[in-house]
Amino acid sequence: MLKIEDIYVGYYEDLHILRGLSLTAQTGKLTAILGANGVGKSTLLKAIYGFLTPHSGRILLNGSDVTGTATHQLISLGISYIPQQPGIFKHMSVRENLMMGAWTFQNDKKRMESKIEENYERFPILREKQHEQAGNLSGGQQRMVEIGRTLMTDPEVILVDEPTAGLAKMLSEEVYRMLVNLRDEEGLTILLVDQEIREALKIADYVYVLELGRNKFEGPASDFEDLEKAFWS
Amino acid sequence: MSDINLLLNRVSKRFGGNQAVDHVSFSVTKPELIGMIGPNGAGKTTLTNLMSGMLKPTTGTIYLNGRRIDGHPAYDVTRAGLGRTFQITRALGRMTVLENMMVPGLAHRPRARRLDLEERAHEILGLLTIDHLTNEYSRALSGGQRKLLELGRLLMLEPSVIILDEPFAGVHPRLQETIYQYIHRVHEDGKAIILISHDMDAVFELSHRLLVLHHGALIADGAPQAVRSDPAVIEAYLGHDEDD
Amino acid sequence: MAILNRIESAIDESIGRRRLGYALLGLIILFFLWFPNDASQSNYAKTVFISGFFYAIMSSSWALLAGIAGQFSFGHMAFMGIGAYVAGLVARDGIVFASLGIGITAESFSAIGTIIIGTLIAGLVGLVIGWLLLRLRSAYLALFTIAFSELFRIMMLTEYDYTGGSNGLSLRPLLQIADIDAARQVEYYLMFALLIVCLLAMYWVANSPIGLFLRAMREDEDAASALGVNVVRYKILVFVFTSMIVGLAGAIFYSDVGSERIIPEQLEVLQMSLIIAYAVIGGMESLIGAAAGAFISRYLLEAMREVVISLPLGLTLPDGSDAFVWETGAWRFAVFGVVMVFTLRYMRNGLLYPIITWFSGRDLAMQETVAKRDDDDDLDEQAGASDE
Amino acid sequence: QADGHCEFANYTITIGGLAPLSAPGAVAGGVAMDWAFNQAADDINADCGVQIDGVNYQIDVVTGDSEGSPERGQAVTERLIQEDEVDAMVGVYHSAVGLATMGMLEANAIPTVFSEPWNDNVSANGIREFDGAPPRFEDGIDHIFRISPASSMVGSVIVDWLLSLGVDDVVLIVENTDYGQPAAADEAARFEAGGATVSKIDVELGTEDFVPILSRIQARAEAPDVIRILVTGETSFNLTQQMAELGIAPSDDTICVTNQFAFQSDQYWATVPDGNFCAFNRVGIIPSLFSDAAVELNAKYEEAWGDIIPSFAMASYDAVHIVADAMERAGSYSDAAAIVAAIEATDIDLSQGRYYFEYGAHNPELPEGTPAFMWHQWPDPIVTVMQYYEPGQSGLDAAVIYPEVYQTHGTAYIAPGTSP
Amino acid sequence: MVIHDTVFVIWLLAAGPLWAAIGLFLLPSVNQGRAESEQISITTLQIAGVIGGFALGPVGVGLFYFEPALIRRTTLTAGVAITVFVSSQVLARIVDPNLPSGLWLLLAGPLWAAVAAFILPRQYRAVEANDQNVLTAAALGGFAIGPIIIGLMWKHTPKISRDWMIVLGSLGAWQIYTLFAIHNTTNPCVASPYHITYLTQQTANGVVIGAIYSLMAVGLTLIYSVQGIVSFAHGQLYMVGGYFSFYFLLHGSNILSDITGAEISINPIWGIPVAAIIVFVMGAVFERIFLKPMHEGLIERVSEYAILITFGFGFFIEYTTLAIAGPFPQRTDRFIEIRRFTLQRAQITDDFAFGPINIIGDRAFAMVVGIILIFALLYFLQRTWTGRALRATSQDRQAAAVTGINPTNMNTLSFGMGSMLAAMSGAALIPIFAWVPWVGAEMVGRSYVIVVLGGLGSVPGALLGGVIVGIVEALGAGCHPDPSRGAAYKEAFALVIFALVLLLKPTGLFGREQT
Ligand SMILES: Nc1ncnc2c1ncn2[C@@H]1O[C@H](COP(=O)(O)OP(=O)(O)OP(=O)(O)O)[C@@H](O)[C@H]1O
Ligand SMILES: Nc1ncnc2c1ncn2[C@@H]1O[C@H](COP(=O)(O)OP(=O)(O)OP(=O)(O)O)[C@@H](O)[C@H]1O
Ligand SMILES: [Mg+2]
Ligand SMILES: [Mg+2]
Repeated sequence: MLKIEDIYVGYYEDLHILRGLSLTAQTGKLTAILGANGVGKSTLLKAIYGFLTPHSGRILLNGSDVTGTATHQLISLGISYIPQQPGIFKHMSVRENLMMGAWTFQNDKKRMESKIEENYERFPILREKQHEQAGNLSGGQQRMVEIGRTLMTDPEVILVDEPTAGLAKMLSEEVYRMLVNLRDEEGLTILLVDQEIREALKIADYVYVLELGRNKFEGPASDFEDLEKAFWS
Repeated sequence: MSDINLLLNRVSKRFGGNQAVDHVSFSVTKPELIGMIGPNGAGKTTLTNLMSGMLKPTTGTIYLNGRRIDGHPAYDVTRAGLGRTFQITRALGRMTVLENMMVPGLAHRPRARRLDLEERAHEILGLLTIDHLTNEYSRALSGGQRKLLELGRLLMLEPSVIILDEPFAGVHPRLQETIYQYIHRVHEDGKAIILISHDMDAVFELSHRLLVLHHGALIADGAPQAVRSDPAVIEAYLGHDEDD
Repeated sequence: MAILNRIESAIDESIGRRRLGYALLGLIILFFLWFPNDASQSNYAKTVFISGFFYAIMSSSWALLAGIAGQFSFGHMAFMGIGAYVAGLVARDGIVFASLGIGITAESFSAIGTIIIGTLIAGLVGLVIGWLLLRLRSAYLALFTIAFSELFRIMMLTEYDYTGGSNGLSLRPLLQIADIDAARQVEYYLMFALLIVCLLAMYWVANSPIGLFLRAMREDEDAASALGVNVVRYKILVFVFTSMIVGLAGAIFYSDVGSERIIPEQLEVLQMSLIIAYAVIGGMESLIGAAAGAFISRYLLEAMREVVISLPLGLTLPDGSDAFVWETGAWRFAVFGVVMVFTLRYMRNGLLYPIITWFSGRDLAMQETVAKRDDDDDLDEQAGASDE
Repeated sequence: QADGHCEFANYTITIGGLAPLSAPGAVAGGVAMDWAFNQAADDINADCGVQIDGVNYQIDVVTGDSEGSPERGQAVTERLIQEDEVDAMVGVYHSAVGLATMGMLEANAIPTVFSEPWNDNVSANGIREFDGAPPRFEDGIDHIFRISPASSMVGSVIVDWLLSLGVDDVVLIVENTDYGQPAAADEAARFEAGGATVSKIDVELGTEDFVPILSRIQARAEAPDVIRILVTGETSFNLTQQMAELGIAPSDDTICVTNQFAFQSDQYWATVPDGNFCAFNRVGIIPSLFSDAAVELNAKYEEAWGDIIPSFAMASYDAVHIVADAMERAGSYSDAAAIVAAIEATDIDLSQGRYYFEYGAHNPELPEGTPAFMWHQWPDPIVTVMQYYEPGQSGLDAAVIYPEVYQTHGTAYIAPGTSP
Repeated sequence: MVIHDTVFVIWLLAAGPLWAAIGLFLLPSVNQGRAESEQISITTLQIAGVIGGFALGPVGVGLFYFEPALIRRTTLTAGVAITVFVSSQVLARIVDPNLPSGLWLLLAGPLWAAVAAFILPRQYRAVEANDQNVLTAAALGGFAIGPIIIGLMWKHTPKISRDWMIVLGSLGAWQIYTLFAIHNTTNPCVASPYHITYLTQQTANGVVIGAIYSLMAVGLTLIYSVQGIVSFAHGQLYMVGGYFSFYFLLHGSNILSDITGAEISINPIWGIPVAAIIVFVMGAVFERIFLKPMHEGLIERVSEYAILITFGFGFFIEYTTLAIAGPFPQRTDRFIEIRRFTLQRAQITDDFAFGPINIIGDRAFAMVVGIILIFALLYFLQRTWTGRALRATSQDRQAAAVTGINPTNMNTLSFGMGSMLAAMSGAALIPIFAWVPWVGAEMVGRSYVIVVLGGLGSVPGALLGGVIVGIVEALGAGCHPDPSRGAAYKEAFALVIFALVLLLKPTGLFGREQT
């Protein structure tokens, strides 16, 4: 369970983007965070993931305080992050990209191989392209590489920021299906930030809607049937 | 006001293997409010960059008010009468808000008296509700305030065509209201506006005409209602549920 | 502290900081004007000042180029050298177009004529280099200008038949005053006047629309361009302008005003680095700061050749002397490097910046806005309040 | 300080020294000169200073850092004159500095003894900057003397030696400086007058890798008879070493002549290892003729720097003595005219030998054919050619091979692989 | 023909059939993946392995192994170079020396380069063709074949590949060489019966010294690739590396001699790791204190800040060293006792002779050290986890952090390692050159040339760039028409190339396109 308590975060000393935001992502559930552009959704994920240090407030993972933990250590605590800006290593091969996902257990060759194999099963196209430079892949394929790389570590919690932005319809459906799979079959806790409201609502268990750095609405996904009201007003 | 005549003819841009803009053609001939939508990465910003001279098209031609402007440096295009804002705001950080306003002011009318320009700048800042920040370094502004500053700078230029790249992103509803007013006002002044936004409500509310980009190609160009029901657009961007 | 604050507010209320600043500046200028008349000062002190003025011109014009316009050039010394060398060559050989069989003999040029030609050629080369540099930014620009200036230096050194090689080239003396004291006096005022003129010219440029455009260009070249600033023109312009300033300063300085001859060693990267270091230490975004930085640094480097620490109370060392003498000659540049690094790291705007901002009153405005932000840290209210 | 056995007057005679103590000047040279100035002052003071009218005056040398730049040289000279109120000047390493400071020294009437600049023009009366220009010193040079050789004087010895060995194909490798170029021009003219063909190669000081240009020499159909290196400092060591490594010179075909820096045997053997028996020219007295004074001075230098004393340190040391001696004879430390007259009449034995000045106000007419630089020039700087013949040999033990009068091993050249 | 036995043996070890065999088996088996993405067939790989191994030994095999893209270009370059050389030799013998230079200026040369560079990019844009690299190709082509290139490219507007550039560039070189051969008949590069061996000798000089240059440049490029900054303290770190080695050897052998009572001298090879460790620490500490804030977003205008602050650091090091070590030149003992490897001169016909070719022993040794270190570095970067992490950080800091890499440490590591490489090349060269505190200045200028030529951030680029600069300097000094000025302009040749590359193709040979 990931719990955010009343955090204040900003990019500059004196300007807070998030102002007293709280939310909880239940274990094994998919929690969606929605909101207009720029309300601070990505900022929230960056704060959880240690790129930004909260001015105040706490971040709790399964009850223990992880506020201010350095980014590179979070992964060994079982949190992974898929940022909004695709972050693959363009000048490395697909395989090497996946290997980098195994950084935290770099000496366990067997585990690494089996995880890579898992990813190839998940995205067969990656097997075909394993020796290609990742930078030469299409946007969607790059997204696959990124997701695959994130899953190498068997995270408990993943933070996903607009995973389907820029993906073709077919692919984006695939990605959502995969998120659902991860939740249902592997029991992952997922915190999803998305602009594709409809899709997100379809798969989410619980939803938060933000407004300029604060909570606006929250509730189970079923509460958000009336889309127009909840979001576009 | 001045005659508006923006014409794009099969404009393309490639980045390495990525066809960011794919043979886009359209024209703007009257002071319309045009919305431009499309998924992330569809090429909207790239197209803006091409029109404003920040990038050189790989192929294709662009005319503005009878002058060919593709491949011309940005300042030339700006002088020809096309102004734009940036999706990721580009305030001139270590200059004050007033100085930020004076740059386009003086660039556009080098012979004007400085005091007149300053007066005009104050006026515009007042309109945009950020006049209390006049002497503030612009790097100290909040995201929304930066958006407003960018809009303000445009007015100093008096362009005939304005491209607004995501003016609402990261902007508080109150400020959004200000921007709405700004758009209406500029439109009433007889300028053509191309509005790029992911905010469907705003786009549908404001625009008279809608351009839809997908994978760099222009897949629809027409009245908002018509576009809204265009199957290709639904497939690419709006999603099926829209009309369910 | 409290007293300081009281003094501060007293000043704010009475004459205001800015005016106090101008008054102080006036005093400094008066000091410089009076200095050579101080009978207790030797000609050498004047010489140190003269070269101080020269380096102040070099550093402040570099500050205009790099600090204000954002063009990180290492070629500044080369442009100075072009001014001086061209003046010297014209004075020696005149201008000859061998292929056309026409030419102007050296005798027909006065010293001033050679200086003007030197300045113009420096500007012309600045034009070409500025144009070539349009596409290059930051590190690439720095590297290119280093290459340019090294090439120039090597040529001056190697083509000794034309340039005098490492013996250097003497220029036509600008002032021919037999009496040394009088000559030094005139040289002093000439160089000081040149500094003031250059500073005023640069100050004028920096505060004109051009200066505004240059800063806009430094902040964000693309954005400036999109706002209608002709970045090509201003980029070239700033190169031409600063090249002409240093070309002029070089041509005058080496016309037996500060030195009797220009040598290629003067164009070495080391010399260029000193100019940059002076500007950095003084504050590279301020013309006055850079000029003062250069002047003071040169003075201190000169003074630091030997540090003598007198022992108090008539104590004596075992060897009978009453002072420690630390031969800092070899260490002073090392110390200088340390100062530069720490300035950059901890006082990015130069050591003089706090003083300059205090007098300009800018920190007042900044305090104000921070206070404002603290008051209503809520964006809504800010936007709402100004809605009315 | 009162050393007990001498009573000193209150006034201290100040002599200005000029030497490059920081980059871009030749710091190594400057440091040695600075040492020599102070050593001379110490030695004079230990001997009760300068005695004028029965009063002992202490002497003090203030060294100014020329940085090897004429501009700095001028400024520092001015400081020495104005602030330190020097009574006389000595020193100067770079000719460009010497040329630049002459005007000021003349104008201020400072008796000056230059101890290291080699440019012919430094002591030449009536020098012109370029053809057609008026002479720089219309009234002549009154106050400036030189005890270092003019480049032309050095060149003649080397050239005479080589011509006497029957050399007719010469390669000159020359640094691009005020020392190298004039020296090369002079030597080339002499070689050509002697019937030899000369090819000249310029190099930039500070270059490390000479192999490409040496390969070019090596590629000639005929190996040259001699390679003469007119390059100073560490650059000359690199060049000498690479020549040997490539087997170009010294070899059976080719004689190698490097410059006087090779006399600094510790530095030389450290940077040019494994027995490279280049010949080199030596300015200043040769070790076998070292007077007691020279031996003593060398011992002090070795103690301070762990190497043999270079000639410019010796000359700098002597320069201070010449000035002090002239002051004693003039009976004044401040009367420039008297001191100059006394220097002109110098006749004194110092570490480098007997000093005197042939041409000056006392003998103003330079005979036809005597070069202008002989004015106020010590005519006898001994210039010899020396050669090592054992690896790691001290410069003091190196063989003097030319001129014949000084020969120590009875041979004018020690071929590689042989010993005298 | 007399060949020193040592040379023969060394060649056998360093190149020759042994390495050809290794290349034959190694190349195809290990690098399939990369080769596939470059579309190189196994046969090509095998051939490249054999040829590369035979000619250049481990260098050839290694280069091809790590950078398969090089294979085609290398073969192409070699082929064109040979053709160019032979044809200009032939031309020079049949053409009347009075005729061509005016003709050449009319038919090709700089004028046409300018014209082509002006016209062609416009034409490409007009017909909507991809105008990437057109400027460079047009300039090169105009220089080489004048109006013909305009016709060719105007009509067909072909896509400009690197192969085009190589061919056009070589053609330009051919022009110059031919003109040279016709006019400058006393020049050893074109005239003497030994000119082929002379050229070989100069090329060898260039390769040997160039490989050492590369080692230093690689450090610079490594720092750039991870941190995006150019270190202006690199020359001083190189210098100080030499001094650390020197003092270590001096004191080390004194101490050893004191202990054992016998005269013991330590081989300078041991100075290399010592200097490496010390300077690594120096660099790392400096990075932590002064460069770290850059990456934490605390500093505006990062690249300018980096230039200035590293510059100040270098300033400090140089003058501190001067104050401590003094201005007197130093040098350590040799690495090996062999002075030089020689191929003796042999007259074959009147017109053709072979040799001599000399390689100085210590340099050859330093070159081997340099090459081994560079390949060790390449291995480290390509095949170890830390190396991958470094590369990953250089490509995307945030993504690297997300996978658990600590980017701060990677920055420190990269600056430390870059500095260390400079120090290692210093320690490798102090047995070869007389060492003074300002010795870094010349060398660092060259490193800038190399990294820009190779493409900032590319390690193989730096390796190749070093060799190219070495060769250009050697041939420049060796072939300059005025023998008296050739050496004085040695540094200038590289600077000219540098300026041209910066102007025509700032991304260099292997640089990534800037985004
Ligand atoms: N690196 C940054 N520096 C300064 N301000 C930033 C930075 N990144 C984001 N911001 C500002 O923070 C605010 C929130 O941005 P954030 O990226 O969190 O929005 P978001 O909710 O993720 O929007 P979107 O749906 O467009 O991704 C915006 O006003 C933005 O301008
Ligand atoms: N300078 C560049 N170099 C390489 N690729 C680029 C560059 N600029 C944009 N692209 C690519 O071009 C495509 C279109 O990008 P663009 O920014 O125009 O999209 P957009 O429609 O504005 O998206 P968004 O709604 O997210 O702003 C993307 O795939 C992007 O990665
Ligand atoms: Mg976001
Ligand atoms: Mg966009």
